[in-house]
Amino acid sequence: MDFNFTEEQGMVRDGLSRLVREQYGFEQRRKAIASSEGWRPEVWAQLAELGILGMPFSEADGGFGGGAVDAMVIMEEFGKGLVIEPFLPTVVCAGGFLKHGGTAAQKEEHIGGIVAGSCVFAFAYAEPKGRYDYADLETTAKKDGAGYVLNGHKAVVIGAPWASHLIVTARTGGERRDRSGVSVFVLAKDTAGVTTRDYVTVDGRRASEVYFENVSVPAEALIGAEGEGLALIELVTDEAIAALCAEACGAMKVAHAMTVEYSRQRKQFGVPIGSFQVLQHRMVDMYTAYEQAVSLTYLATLRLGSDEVERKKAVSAAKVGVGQAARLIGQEAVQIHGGNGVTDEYAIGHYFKRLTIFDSEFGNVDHHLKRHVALS
Amino acid sequence: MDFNFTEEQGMVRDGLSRLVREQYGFEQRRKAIASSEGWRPEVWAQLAELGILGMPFSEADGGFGGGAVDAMVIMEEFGKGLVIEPFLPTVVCAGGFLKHGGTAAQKEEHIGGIVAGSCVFAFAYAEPKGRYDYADLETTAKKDGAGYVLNGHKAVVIGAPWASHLIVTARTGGERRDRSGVSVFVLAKDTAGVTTRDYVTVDGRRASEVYFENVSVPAEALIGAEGEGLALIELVTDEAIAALCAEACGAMKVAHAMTVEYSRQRKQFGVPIGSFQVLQHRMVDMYTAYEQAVSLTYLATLRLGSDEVERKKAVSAAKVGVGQAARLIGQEAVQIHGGNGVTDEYAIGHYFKRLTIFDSEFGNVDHHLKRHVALS
Amino acid sequence: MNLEFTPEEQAFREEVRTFIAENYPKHLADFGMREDMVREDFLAWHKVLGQKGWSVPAWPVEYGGTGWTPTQRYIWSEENARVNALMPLPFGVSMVGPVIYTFGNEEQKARHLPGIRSGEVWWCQGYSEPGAGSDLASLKTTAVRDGDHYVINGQKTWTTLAQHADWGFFLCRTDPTAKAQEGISFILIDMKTPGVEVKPIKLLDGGYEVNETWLTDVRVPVENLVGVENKGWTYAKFLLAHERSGIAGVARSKRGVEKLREIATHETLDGAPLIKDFDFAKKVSQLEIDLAALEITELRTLAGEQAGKGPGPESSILKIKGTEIQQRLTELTLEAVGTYSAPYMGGVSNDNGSNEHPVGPDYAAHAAATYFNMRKTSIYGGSNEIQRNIITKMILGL
Amino acid sequence: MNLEFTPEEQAFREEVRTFIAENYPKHLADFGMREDMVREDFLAWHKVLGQKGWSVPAWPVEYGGTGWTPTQRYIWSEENARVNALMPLPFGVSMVGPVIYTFGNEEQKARHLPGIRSGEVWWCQGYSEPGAGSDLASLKTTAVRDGDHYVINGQKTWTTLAQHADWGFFLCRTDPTAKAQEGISFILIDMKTPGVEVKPIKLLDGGYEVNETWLTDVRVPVENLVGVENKGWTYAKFLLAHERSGIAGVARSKRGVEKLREIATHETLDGAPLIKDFDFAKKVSQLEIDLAALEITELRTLAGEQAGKGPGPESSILKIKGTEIQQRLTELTLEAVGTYSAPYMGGVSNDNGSNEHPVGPDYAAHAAATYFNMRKTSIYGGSNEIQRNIITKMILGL
Repeated sequence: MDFNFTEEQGMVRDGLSRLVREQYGFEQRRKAIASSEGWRPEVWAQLAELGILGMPFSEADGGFGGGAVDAMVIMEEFGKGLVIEPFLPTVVCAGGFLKHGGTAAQKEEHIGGIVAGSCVFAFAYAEPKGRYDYADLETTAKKDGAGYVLNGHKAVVIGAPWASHLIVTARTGGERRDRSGVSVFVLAKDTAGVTTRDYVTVDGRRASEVYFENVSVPAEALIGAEGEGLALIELVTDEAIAALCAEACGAMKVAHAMTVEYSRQRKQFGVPIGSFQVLQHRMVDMYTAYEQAVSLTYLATLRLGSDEVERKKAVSAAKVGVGQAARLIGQEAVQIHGGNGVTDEYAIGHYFKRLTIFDSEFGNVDHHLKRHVALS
Repeated sequence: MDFNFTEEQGMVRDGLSRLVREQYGFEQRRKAIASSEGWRPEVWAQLAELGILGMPFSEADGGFGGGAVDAMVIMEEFGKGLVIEPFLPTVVCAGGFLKHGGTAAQKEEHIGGIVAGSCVFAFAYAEPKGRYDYADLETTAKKDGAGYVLNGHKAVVIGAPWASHLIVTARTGGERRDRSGVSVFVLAKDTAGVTTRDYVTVDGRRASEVYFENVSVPAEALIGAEGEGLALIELVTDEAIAALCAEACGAMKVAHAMTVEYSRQRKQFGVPIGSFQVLQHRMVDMYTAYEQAVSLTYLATLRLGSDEVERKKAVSAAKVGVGQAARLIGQEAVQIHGGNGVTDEYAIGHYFKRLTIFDSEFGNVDHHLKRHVALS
Repeated sequence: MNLEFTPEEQAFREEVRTFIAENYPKHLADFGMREDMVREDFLAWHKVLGQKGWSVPAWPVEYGGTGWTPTQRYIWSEENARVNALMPLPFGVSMVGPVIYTFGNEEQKARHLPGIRSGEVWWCQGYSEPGAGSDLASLKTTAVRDGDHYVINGQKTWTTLAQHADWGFFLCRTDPTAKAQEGISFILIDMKTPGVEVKPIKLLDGGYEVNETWLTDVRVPVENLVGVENKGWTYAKFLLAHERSGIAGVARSKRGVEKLREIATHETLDGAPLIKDFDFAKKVSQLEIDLAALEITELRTLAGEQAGKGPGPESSILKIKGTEIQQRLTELTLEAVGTYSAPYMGGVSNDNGSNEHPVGPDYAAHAAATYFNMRKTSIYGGSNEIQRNIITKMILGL
Repeated sequence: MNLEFTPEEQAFREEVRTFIAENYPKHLADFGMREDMVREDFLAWHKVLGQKGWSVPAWPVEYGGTGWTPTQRYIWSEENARVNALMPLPFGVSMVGPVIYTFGNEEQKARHLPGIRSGEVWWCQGYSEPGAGSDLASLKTTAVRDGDHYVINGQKTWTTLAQHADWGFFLCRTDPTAKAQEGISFILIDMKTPGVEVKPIKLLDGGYEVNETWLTDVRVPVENLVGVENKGWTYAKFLLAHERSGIAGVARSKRGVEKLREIATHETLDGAPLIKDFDFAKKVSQLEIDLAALEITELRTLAGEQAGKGPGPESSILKIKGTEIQQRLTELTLEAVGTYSAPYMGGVSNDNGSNEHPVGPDYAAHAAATYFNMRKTSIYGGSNEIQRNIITKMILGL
């Protein structure tokens, strides 16, 4: 058993921490969100340069030989600065599909671009009626010669406005919600028949509704075996959840620290509000929830390579526990900030918003508690 | 809309309050529990004398024309003093079955005894495997000539050691857990074939396991129509729940007041512990929970005469809300009392124990939340 | 003790329901949290009620009140909530109005009450200051006597909808040497007076409903002082107690639970309506149970008032539970809409909100913004922590 | 970073498991909360471990410790919890022992450590007093020097299992003029000394596991003073930090959850096992998730210790979450047994408990008593409120 980070992980953390601190301040972030592009491609280029985008890929695939723990370290730092750039969809999700299910040719074609920062991915899996079930798909991919024709509508595809490529889930067979018949495709976003409606999200990112109208893709667009994509999706989304939990931990850590600091500065009735025992104990409960969330994130990350049941249980446990902590910490941080907590001007509200939306990504607390029960 | 008590209800409350205060002190109660009888028949006689035992019966039936609100007033006072005497099984339960389902002859035979205090009832409905489902019965009543033969085992029959009579539920037809086929019987406890194993309960009352071995009862023992007893049981147990909630409200009121008072007296770090803001706010939350519990008890009591769905929803709402309040207040009261809270010597622990067992009577929080969902 | 309404009360309910159905502005039907409200929208129903004589039900009859019993007022608010009506804002009707008719002089009554009743004049409240949130009494804004004027300087914050206001009522320090709660005066200010500057504060939901208000050498005639100089704290406390009645928001939350059930009927889980999922339905039932408890608690308080007891510290319970329920309701709504909680479709009262067709279902468009916005309820009007302090002192006696 | 055990650690686990299987007293198998324990039961496993040299794993090797790594100690406690072993009581092994070998003189070490290791001598702790619970430093028991003796007078309370104790370690005030935490000394008392009187306190579960202890003119030789006179508070604090390690009770709670699942397999709802009810299963899953989080949190703390950091204020988190989980576990067990929670079948450690066959299933017999008994865990060892105060000060820096 070992809970230490390697020297290399420590260096990644330090480098990223400096980048976020020096170049990703609250005002810089705000400006980026308000800009027409909505993100900072120059930061993305820096991440590529620092090797961050290639970290979780094996050296054989052109990466730097890191793994899930590295992704955790990276996402935690992103969470601290509320970084909006699409590391999760590009590196963790698309990268995950390519690593676990891609052919040599697919890896060859895409991983280099990801590592270099020239290829940006979005993961189009959610649908308007599907809630958190990856198999509840209306999007279809019909066999057409050697290739496929895609039709459907994907909801709230995070990072799609910035993406050059998409990973898309679609039904190639079976009935809606069947476990079999689900397939995964990779395609360029500018493929004919793909249209998007782009918008800002409440937590400052960009997303799209993505529509597929008779979109023809070649056989080479299929990742993994036709109709057997669900297990692959579950594996990759479990990895994504672990990474997302790490991001939430970073955000919670800062939200908690900001709140403690605010309570030290803000005076009411002639004393700092941090001297009121009621607020002290509530900040202790926030801290305890944060520590428990970190532990569950470690557990999920370290179990990603375990057998399926162990992996899913640990990941669901983390999504439940981190989700509950995120809610508690977000709400309490705002409450202790008082009126200032509900303004756009104070950073704390933005942490609260990110921590709120976290719950609805890849299945909320209820969904994962159900999955945990089903596996117990 | 009217939330006032009548002058008569006020008098009953005052009289009972005096009786409990003057003659039902903590030490007197403790002595009664430790005695071989385990209760105070002399108090029972006084209750009869004061008209308490006859209060909820109509004048035509030999009572004093009160109703559910009167039962609420009475039970609340009992709750304040943790009175163990079997008003609920005798007056509310047995009385309820007789009022709502009894023939003129059955009323004639039993109500007088109840009002006079000479007849004590226990209500034998629970079974070892039935959890909170009144229809999940292994006890059977087989037709035998004009009468019936009872066989079975009833669990934790509160007040049975003191009872002269029993109300018993049994299956006269249908399959286990069927809604139809459930019947209700009244019989003397000394009927041949009835045996009991008596014991103390953790909250200081007495109860029995009651065994029926080929117990013959006449046709006249049947209350209501054969096989159609479930609706009657649901009505009477809803009345019992409303009364039980009132008892819990009385106990919570005292537990809260004791805790506030303790926090005023007990000093730590040179000041009363009631000056610590954390404990203050927790006592406020206890108070708020108590007030909400009182409101739900009113609602349930005043809806006992409404149509079935309204009645059941209100009663389940009360059992849920009062159950949650009872848990919160019981646990917090003990915690704030510190070490003294977990001793037998301090009264608070005994309130905690009563409030704990309350949850398991006539269906716990989960059971009634489910019933509320089913009716919504 | 009973829960039934008298035949007279039932008839009253019918009358009210008919009146609302016939007169409530159609374009504001089923008003939720909306980002595109303008001044006229806020005042529309108020003006109709003003003409009917129903705009200030709780006021004494001599000042234009209806003379309704508390039960009638309860029925009135229930019927308005049933159609989710946009009610008159509280700043005039429930706040400054009662202060003026209780403590003001005849000139002030004559000058200000009619505009409040009719909905012609929009009021705002200048209490909080940047450094003084829960600790209201530490306010620093000063009013210095200069001939027959006060010269007022200071900064107020959280002045709700002050961007639309004609008049404001302000707490100012008139005796700088007095102890915290002494030396404060209650002064009415015409918001068009030179030196009054209002700057909207953007809230985290993206909307603008509160403001910072700067007062720089604002000259206000002394006749705008209400009551006695330096006694303003008394009036402020009086107003806070008044403000709490109705703060439970029971009728509106009941309508909110209905809407939540509708949403959960449209949303699906495993191909079935979400409301059929026991796990979700249970949370809705729990909310309904808490709300039922709160409703009876409010009615019990009302009965106490009807019996002549004034609104006491019990109303702090209504504030705490009422806002907890409102927040829980928006939280469950957010949960119900799932993935479509993420798109940003403008704030709750947002002057630059998008008018595009929402991404996702209509009911999802403002679920997140409403959830964010409602976090304020446990902070404003005396934070829930302050309410607990009040109960500690006034009810527990600690 | 990984969760795997090394081959050496796995081999160690095998060794430990085999040893326990072969040597753990059969009559104490799967020890739960039982009312009929006698002194010899409590000491049985301790004595076996003493002979093996495993009774005080955490002690320095020179005093009889095993030299195990924290991971080995974790494996050791896991394996014991797996069979629900009745572990050596902490008063000697984890409390007074470390104080003696750290602060005591050679005579004290020679005299007392062997008895603690072997399990021959039973120790109790005399800290709390009736007026001083969380405020330990306000204690009033005095030790007055008289020649080569201290004369001790006072009253201690919550002295756990003192009715069986041979020796006790007591905090006494040796300088009545000093400030609260000064002037306190750490003194060892032979419980058979004249003037020591122990009276069991009945707890609300009906059992007797704590006592009131009166000290009346108890004459104790000065060589029983540990360390320096008036510096006892330092040793007491040292001991409290030591006490917290293992307080999370993770391994034992894991066994408890297993038992809860067994119970819920036997209990029925609507004719099916209770554990198949989603509502109940969800609560068990939530408990398991909280417990998994706590386990990793404890392991992280352990890793910190292994890296040389001493047990810090983080251990307060272990105390808070550990006891919350233990209490929740007993609450769910109570819920699972339903109706049969009501019969009283004796307290948790009760000298007059009934030996009758339980009413209802065996697992139900002590469900209520255990639930009642476990309320103590958030009160003793520094109440959870005190733990929150510690975190406020030491971690949040407020």
